[in-house]
Amino acid sequence: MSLDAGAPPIALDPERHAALARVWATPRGLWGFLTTVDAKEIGKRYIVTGLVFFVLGGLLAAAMRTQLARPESGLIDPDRYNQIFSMHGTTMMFLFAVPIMEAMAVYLTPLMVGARTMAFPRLNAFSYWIYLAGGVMLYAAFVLNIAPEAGWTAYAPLSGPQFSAGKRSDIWAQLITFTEVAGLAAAVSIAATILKMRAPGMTLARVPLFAWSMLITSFMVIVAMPAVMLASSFLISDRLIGTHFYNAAEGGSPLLYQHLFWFFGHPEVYIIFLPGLGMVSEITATFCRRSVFGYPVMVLALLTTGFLAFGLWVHHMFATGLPRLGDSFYTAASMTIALPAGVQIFCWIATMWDGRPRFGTPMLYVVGFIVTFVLGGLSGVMLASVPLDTQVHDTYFVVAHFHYVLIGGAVFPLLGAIHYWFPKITGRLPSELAGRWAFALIFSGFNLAFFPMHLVGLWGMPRRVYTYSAEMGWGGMNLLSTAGAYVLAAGVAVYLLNLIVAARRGPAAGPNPWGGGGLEWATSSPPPVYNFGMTPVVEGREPLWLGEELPVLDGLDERTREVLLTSVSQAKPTSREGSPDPSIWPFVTTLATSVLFVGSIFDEWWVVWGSLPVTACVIAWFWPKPSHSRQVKRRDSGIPGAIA
Amino acid sequence: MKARVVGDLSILPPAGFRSYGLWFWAGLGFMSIETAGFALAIGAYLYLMSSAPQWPLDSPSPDLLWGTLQTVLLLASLWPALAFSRAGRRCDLAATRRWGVIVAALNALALVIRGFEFPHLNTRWDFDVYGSIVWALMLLHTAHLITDFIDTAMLVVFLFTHSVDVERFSDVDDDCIYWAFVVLSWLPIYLLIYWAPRLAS
Amino acid sequence: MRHRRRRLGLAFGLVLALSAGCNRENRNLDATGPETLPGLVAVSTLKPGPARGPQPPDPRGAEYEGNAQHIANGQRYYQWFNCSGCHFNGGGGIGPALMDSKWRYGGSMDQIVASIVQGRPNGMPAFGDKIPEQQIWEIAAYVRSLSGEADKLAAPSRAEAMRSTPPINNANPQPQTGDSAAATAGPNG
Amino acid sequence: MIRPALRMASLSVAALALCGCRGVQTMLDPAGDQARQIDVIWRLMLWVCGAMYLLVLVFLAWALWRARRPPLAAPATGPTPAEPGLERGLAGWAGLIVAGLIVLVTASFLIDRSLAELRPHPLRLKVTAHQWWWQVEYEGARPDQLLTTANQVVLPVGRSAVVELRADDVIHSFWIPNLAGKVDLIPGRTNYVALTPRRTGVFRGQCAEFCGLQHAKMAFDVQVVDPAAFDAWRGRQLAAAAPPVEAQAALGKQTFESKGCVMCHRIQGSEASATVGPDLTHLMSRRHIAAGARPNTRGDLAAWIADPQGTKPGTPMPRVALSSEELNAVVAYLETLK
Repeated sequence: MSLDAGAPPIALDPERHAALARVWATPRGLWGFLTTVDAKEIGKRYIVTGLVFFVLGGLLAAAMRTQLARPESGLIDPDRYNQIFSMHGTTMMFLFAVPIMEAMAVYLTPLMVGARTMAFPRLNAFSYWIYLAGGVMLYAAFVLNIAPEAGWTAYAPLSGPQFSAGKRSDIWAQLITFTEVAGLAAAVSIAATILKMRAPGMTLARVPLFAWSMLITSFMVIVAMPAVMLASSFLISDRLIGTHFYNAAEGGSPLLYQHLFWFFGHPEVYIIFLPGLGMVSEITATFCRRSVFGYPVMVLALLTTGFLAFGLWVHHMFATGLPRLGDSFYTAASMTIALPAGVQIFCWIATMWDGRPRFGTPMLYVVGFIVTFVLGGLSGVMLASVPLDTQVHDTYFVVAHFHYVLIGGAVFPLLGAIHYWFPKITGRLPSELAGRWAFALIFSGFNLAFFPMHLVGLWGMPRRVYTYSAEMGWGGMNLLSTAGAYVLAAGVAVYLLNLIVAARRGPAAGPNPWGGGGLEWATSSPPPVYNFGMTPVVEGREPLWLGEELPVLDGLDERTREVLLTSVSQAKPTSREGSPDPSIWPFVTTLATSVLFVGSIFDEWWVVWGSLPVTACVIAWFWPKPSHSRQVKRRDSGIPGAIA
Repeated sequence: MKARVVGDLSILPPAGFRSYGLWFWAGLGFMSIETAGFALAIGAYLYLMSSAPQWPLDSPSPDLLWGTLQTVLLLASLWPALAFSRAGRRCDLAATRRWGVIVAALNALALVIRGFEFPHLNTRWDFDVYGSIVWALMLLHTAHLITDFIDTAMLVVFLFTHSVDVERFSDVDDDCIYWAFVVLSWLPIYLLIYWAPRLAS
Repeated sequence: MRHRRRRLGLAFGLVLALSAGCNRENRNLDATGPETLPGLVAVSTLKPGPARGPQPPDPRGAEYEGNAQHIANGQRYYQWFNCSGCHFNGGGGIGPALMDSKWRYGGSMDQIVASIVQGRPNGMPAFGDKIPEQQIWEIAAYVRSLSGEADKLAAPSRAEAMRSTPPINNANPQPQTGDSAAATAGPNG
Repeated sequence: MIRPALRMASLSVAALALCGCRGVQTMLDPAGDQARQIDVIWRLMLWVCGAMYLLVLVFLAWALWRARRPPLAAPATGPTPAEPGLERGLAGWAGLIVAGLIVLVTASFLIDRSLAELRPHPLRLKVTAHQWWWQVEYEGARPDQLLTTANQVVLPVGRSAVVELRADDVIHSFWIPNLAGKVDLIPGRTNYVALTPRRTGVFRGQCAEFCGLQHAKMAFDVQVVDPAAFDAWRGRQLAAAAPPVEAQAALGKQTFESKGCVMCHRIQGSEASATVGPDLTHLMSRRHIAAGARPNTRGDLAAWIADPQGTKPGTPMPRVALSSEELNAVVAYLETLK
């Protein structure tokens, strides 16, 4: 399989390309920027915004580490420190981790399943805009000293009306509404794309593993996110109109908040890390020149993880004094989830063992992922035991655990994946040397920063403390952690600089620089605005590795935006549907919705009056455009599903 | 690697009804989100009820009249909705318009009755946790009544003012499915809000 | 002409909201200044002879009244120092009601502080040397928010306790008679 | 690329070596039945998980070492000759994981059950958590023998104690790592924790659930003494404070009772009887003041009273306006409260 930098296999001849490109083009200038529905355009913006929030969250973490480097350091006062660690958690979990995984899916899913665009392009655009509005609101509040201060979990009654004065916890609760609406919108769009718009022949057994992980992540988002929306809506109504959901004196219960929050909270961390598994599978297959060993076992493991994730949220509440027998059930459930993870680890290593691994930078991140994530997963098994958890819960041992599984399990695969798909997204190759340096700094900095936290946690240092006294003996390890944090920050800086420089001056990357097997490598780099002029037919798991020729189907309309719909399991072509043109309504609806959300913090009547402009925007958005079947004027007989 | 054309997709019909079109899947997605939301809110209600010494805490149970009237109306409206959907799937414009007006009217009536239900709940959201969760469940369902009313009304206006083809008929069908969801999601809420206090005491 | 004035008003309102926003949220954890008991505070507008101009209000009044943390602290001290013993939860009982707009000795911040520091006839004890001044200002801020005349954004909706008053962050200042007012709020509020 | 794997192994071995270190607030130095049992499950977990981790690293290293074989002509998509062996390996690995998990779940459940055992007639304490200090009460034989102290728990060695945990404002967490696991104190709910100290000595407990501005400085001292010393301590604590004889202390008492101190604190045997703040009747018997924020020395006491915000920014304790001799007098008076 030569590393052909020449013409991509699916290139249309020039005039058909020009015609189709004009149909699918995004208007230029600001109007185009605000109205685009091109999944690639939105995906790029989503990824860049996610990385910006990753850097902001990282700077907040650096501030925390600088404060904790020495005991009793008066660098940051407790109020500012509480805002900083709450902002760090909220930014990383709600503004970086979940959105950027969905952003990668928004860009890559259509390309990997052979579709021209996402299922609901305007909903995608709305998802990005409402996510951006939430991020802007949170950081505007941080500047105005109204940032959240009760942690990213914001337990009641500390975040309740009496103990969190002012509008800080309201801003947190409203940010949840912003990011969850964004997450749900993107999840519905991703799930529909994977289920209904796969290339003909891509049966469920030939769906790429990244697409599988995104499908399961979307189902988890759909079921889990309403829980945190309820928890934060109950919290904000407690704080603004005096309801009693978490007021123990009037029948409410602070534990209701924890149940609702963690019923979302634990699936959330799997929502963050399942896409990471999908990315690892893709990178491993390409760099070992072998399809991933045990594909059905991998898919089954993803499904099991997705399903089990909803059955073990109480392991976050072992210290709240719930009945011990109930806790033991959650011990068993929490430990069971180690089985699918362990099986997947075996399959990746088996793929390396049986294939011929080449250690490009993405592959380094896969090795780093395995080394780091397995350690984090095992410390997770330790935390699953009720007696042990009562000792290490809410200490720095837990901080070390979840950084190992989140940074190790999701950020390493993400950094590898961005490096891996960067040539496809920008058409330019990032430098390997800078990539290796970045990996070395990130890997060693990460371990230097977070491994000592295991020890400090065992030595009794609680979580979320703005300082500690000298005689506790935690000073040395904390200093080590701070040094490691700076090295990690340097590594991330090198990584991002490498991409920024490569985006302008990197060598031109052909359609398939790494010799990958997926459909996304069948288009040019960067792909044309319509992704696939002719729809590929899939006959195996890695279509580009099957032989010298790629079978394609022609005939999709070239005068209007048309996409092919296929059946769910066998991906047999069933019908053609029009894809919406660029529209300003997602952006305008976001403005109206943001005004409603932010206004309702300051006066609850905004919910009533603010919903009128939102309704008007939604009506204008969904007001039917000239229908596709009239535009195409093909004979309407044989409409699937009609009764007559 | 070269591309080899092996077939022609232009013979395929335009989008069809139910699962053959993308809109149905959007409706399915949002209904599953709302199902998760309803289920968790009902879970919260039961959680609070089980941990309370008595239920309702210290206010009378809601009056049965308006709630039961609402349930009867919603269940009765299922038949016109079914007729509306079948007319749509037969692409019979006249019947679709007629049933559309009826379903929209029933939806409006349901909203009016809901307006009467709220004062007869006999509690306020800021009285105690019983009042809070009852109002939360009622407002959650009312939001869905309102969104479906706007959706149906918009569709009916479009049916009367524009020429209609298969996409719009499939919209009619999707709207009926969403209305059935709104009705079916009301049943557990009705039992909880109106009958749980009576059975619990 | 009218447009420009309205636009100016809007701009000024926005600036006010923003600046109030900044004051509402800060926690002023630094050490408090030296105590300066309130000087001569006029508690009533009736006075013999030519009417003198009103004295300038104490600057701390606005600062404490609009700050959410001070009101929250005031809410705790109101319970800790047993103000509820006589004033109940704001509806009044042995002591006068605090949730209405009737003030026998003046309802501005420094008048309330003067009432607390100096005490008042019919049983209001003098807390001047008993409660440190910053806490007196915070209790006064809470009392102002009870009456509904203060900045609603800074007031909490309720306490983590039995429901005693309708949510005070949207309390309306029309006169209410004693604690029964809260009880008779009834379902339609 | 073996470098990262090797460094990881060396770091984890270092962790194992450090297990035995001493400390006043560490779970690695158990001094009570509960902590010892948890230490058993900790070591079991460490060894089982460590072994599994090493297995993964070995397999990974082997796969990386095999990377030196000549590259493939075309990527392998169909089944390769090594697949059956790998499938057996997968089945074995899954079986090993299931076995490991069963061992760990069973051990965890057994130890959990033994922790929940109720010892006969334990010593009863009540701890109420406030925003940023601990109120500790010992029930006596008769109702008037209720002993109230603050930020200090004294336990007789060998005898089990059951602590009734309540919170007055937000959620806190009662945690003495050397003696037992943490249990949250949740408003509107009563939790219990059992402590059975087996070694005399001084330990430290700290709030482990984020509870606001001063969550970091909300600790309490734990002294485990032999039963005779415990009864003596209890007797002393039940006694009211004797009125001071020395002139400056008497002035201090008079200042204490006339200024703001009396609105929050209680000193049995004096006019001050408010229970909003910590009970100061036997302040000098405590090792730290301000919930572990400062040691209990004359200088620290004066600094804490003069400027509480300086030590614990955000604490509800106000700065009472005292002249310097009033301050010295109050400190002298507090020093008499043995």
